[in-house]
Amino acid sequence: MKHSLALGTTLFGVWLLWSGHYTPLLIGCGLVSCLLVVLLSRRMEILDEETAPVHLGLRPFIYYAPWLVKEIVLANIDVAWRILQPRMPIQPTIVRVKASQQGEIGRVIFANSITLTPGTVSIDMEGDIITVHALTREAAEFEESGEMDRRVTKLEVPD
Amino acid sequence: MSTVWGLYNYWIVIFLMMTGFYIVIARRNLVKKVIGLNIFQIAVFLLYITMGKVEEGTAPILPARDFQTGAELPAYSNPLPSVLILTAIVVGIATTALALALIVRIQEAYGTIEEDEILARDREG
Amino acid sequence: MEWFVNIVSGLCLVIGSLFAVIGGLGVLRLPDFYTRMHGAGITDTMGAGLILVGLMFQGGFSLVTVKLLMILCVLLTTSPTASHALAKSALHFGLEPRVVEKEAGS
Amino acid sequence: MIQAIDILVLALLACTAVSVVRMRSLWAAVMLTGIYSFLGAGWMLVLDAPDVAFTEASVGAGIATILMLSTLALTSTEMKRPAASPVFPLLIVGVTGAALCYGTLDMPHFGDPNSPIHQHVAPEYLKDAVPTVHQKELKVGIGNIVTTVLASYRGYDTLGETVVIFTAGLGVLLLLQGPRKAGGSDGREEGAP
Amino acid sequence: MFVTAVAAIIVTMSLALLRATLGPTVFDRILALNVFGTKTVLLIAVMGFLTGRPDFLDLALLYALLNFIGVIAVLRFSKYGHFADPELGR
Amino acid sequence: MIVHSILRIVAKLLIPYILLFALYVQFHGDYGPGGGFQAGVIFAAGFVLYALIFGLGAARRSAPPAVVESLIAVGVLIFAGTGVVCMLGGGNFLDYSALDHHDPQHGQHLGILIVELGVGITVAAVMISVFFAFAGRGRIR
Repeated sequence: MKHSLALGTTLFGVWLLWSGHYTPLLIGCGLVSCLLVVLLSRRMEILDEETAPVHLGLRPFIYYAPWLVKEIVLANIDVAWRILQPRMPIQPTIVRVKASQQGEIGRVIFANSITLTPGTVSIDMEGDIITVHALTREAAEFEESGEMDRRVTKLEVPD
Repeated sequence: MSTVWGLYNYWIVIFLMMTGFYIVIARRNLVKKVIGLNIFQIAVFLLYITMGKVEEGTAPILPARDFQTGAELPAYSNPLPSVLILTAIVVGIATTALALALIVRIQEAYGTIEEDEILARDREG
Repeated sequence: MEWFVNIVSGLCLVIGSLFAVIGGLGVLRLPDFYTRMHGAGITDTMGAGLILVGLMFQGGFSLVTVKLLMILCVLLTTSPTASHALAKSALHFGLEPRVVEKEAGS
Repeated sequence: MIQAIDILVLALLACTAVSVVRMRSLWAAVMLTGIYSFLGAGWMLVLDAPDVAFTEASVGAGIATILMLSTLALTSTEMKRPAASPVFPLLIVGVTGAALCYGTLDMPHFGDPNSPIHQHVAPEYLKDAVPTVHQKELKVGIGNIVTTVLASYRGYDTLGETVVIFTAGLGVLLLLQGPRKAGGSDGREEGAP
Repeated sequence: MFVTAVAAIIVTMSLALLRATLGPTVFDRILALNVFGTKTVLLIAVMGFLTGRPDFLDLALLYALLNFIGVIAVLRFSKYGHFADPELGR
Repeated sequence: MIVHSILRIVAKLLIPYILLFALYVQFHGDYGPGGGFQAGVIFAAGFVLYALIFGLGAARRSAPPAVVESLIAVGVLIFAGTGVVCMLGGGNFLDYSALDHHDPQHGQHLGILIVELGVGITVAAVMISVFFAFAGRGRIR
């Protein structure tokens, strides 16, 4: 029920942001649509804490996103520089990283962050071991250092 | 020169149509033929849309104001080709689905979707 | 103020375009499939991100900006997922990544 | 400048079409068709037809590729080499194309506001008809002329199109949901009706 | 500057198209398709501003959502060769 | 065993928004680009994504084929029925002004909305059942 409510509220907010026309008819249509979508999601059995991750709150946006953006920009510049050089100084490497997150969604955030950072792509995930393909040795070492892992884990457990 | 640029769209569209046409008549594989038909189909859509464009025009959705300056835009493009093609696209995908269903049945009946093999099997009786 | 916003958004657009083209070059030039994914990563993060941010500056405080933000969010969610799924099935398909030995010095 | 974009996108479309012809793997051909449809939708947006672009986008990216792929899954993914020589088809295509190109010489130029298509019917829809239907909306300041024409002025046409889709869907269901002829089920039809 | 962006996007598109044509593996083509989809989203967004009517961003959003489905479908097909098994999600 | 958990979770996150987007397109056909045809296809695409990730069986359980197939006809009936209601109201077939005698504009607006809904239902149902039909057919060797 909590998840239905959370999803429904979010969906209605999104509808209002998309719509831009606030007549009674359209807002009514929006309410009906949100209700229909929530009912369908329940029917599809996709409505749980993974669809509406209320327990994470706003923490990912406040603590994690700025750091991630910084990392992405730095990695981008590095990889772009390597691509532009005629000889392309790359050392493709494969490393295995342990994900210390408890929940599935934390692991998903971690794996997607790895992929989002250019220079590293998560190519497999079995249990809590993520296989990472890195373009350079430095990128591989950065992943092995586990800083990203710690930061994602912090999101799950409030201090 | 103005002739070339004024008619460029039509020529490319004709080129696309002929590409689709070529696939339909030169390839023996039925799925490939459907792909050719699709290319032909989209080329026809593009031909219609090209004709609907008016210079300096904007999409036929009111109000036509420039987002930043707020100025009224001078003209609308023609809505009629849009209307005709909009329905044609969805009908096109429905008929493509029908063609693909027929191909699946042909595969099940003949064991192949190559045109010449199907004809050969038919001749055998 | 107007000119400042214009300059910032112009810069974002130009740098974003640059990164998009570099990523495209990477997709074309890099030696094997797994390394090409990194090139695609550049176009998807920095290229798309900066171009959309540049457009957001142009949009100002309006629903247009909100929509651009949503597009960015959707792109940043789907593109790594698609990449991951792609790499995973390539790996299971048996496509071996070309790697340098870990011990060998660079 | 719109014209420059137009030229570039069309050139890309032509390249894509040529690569579709050259692909022997049906797989790759289907994927390039997807790219072709992407480009087509982008181009329609450039030419002020967002509604059509929307439809093409949803159909091309959402459904067409998937249907083609599921057909390939049921048949075969490789095409056999064309047996006949390509000279005869090329000749036919060349002659037809040349005739069509000759025909375009009489066509109005791209974007010409005085071309015949803009002289009849459409001006009535745009100037006279739209305010009467959407007078209230016009005062608020909104109205999609394409939808108005589609659903109201050409309502019969749209009803017909809907019935065509209905019939096509029925046809697919009749063809594919019937009892299978040979071989029988290989156990994959879990949850079948 | 919008023009620069459009030009860059079209250049990237042609590079991706080249990769899709060259292959060599199926996965390279899918990667090119994915890049192409992202570029289409950007092209549509920038075109909206270029013509002064960014109300049509819905289209870009649609592409961003649907491109994912296309890639997943292609993958699913390449992996299993058919659509009937529920293994992918389990 | 959870193999593709990333894919599953992201799909779970996305599917409600795809469906909502389809409905948004459906109801905003009067104001921006969109309408029944597009909305139907997008809605079906959302279901297709669900079927791709969670399997055809799950998709068939959440959208029973019998219901979907009857919706095909329901959409056409809504469209044609609107026309008949117009005739009962004293107008011509599909002349929506007859839906509201006091305010023909409102009638037109209402008529377009209902008709688009019919189109959307038909298109979505056709696309979903076509996909089910293709995907559910096993291969013959």
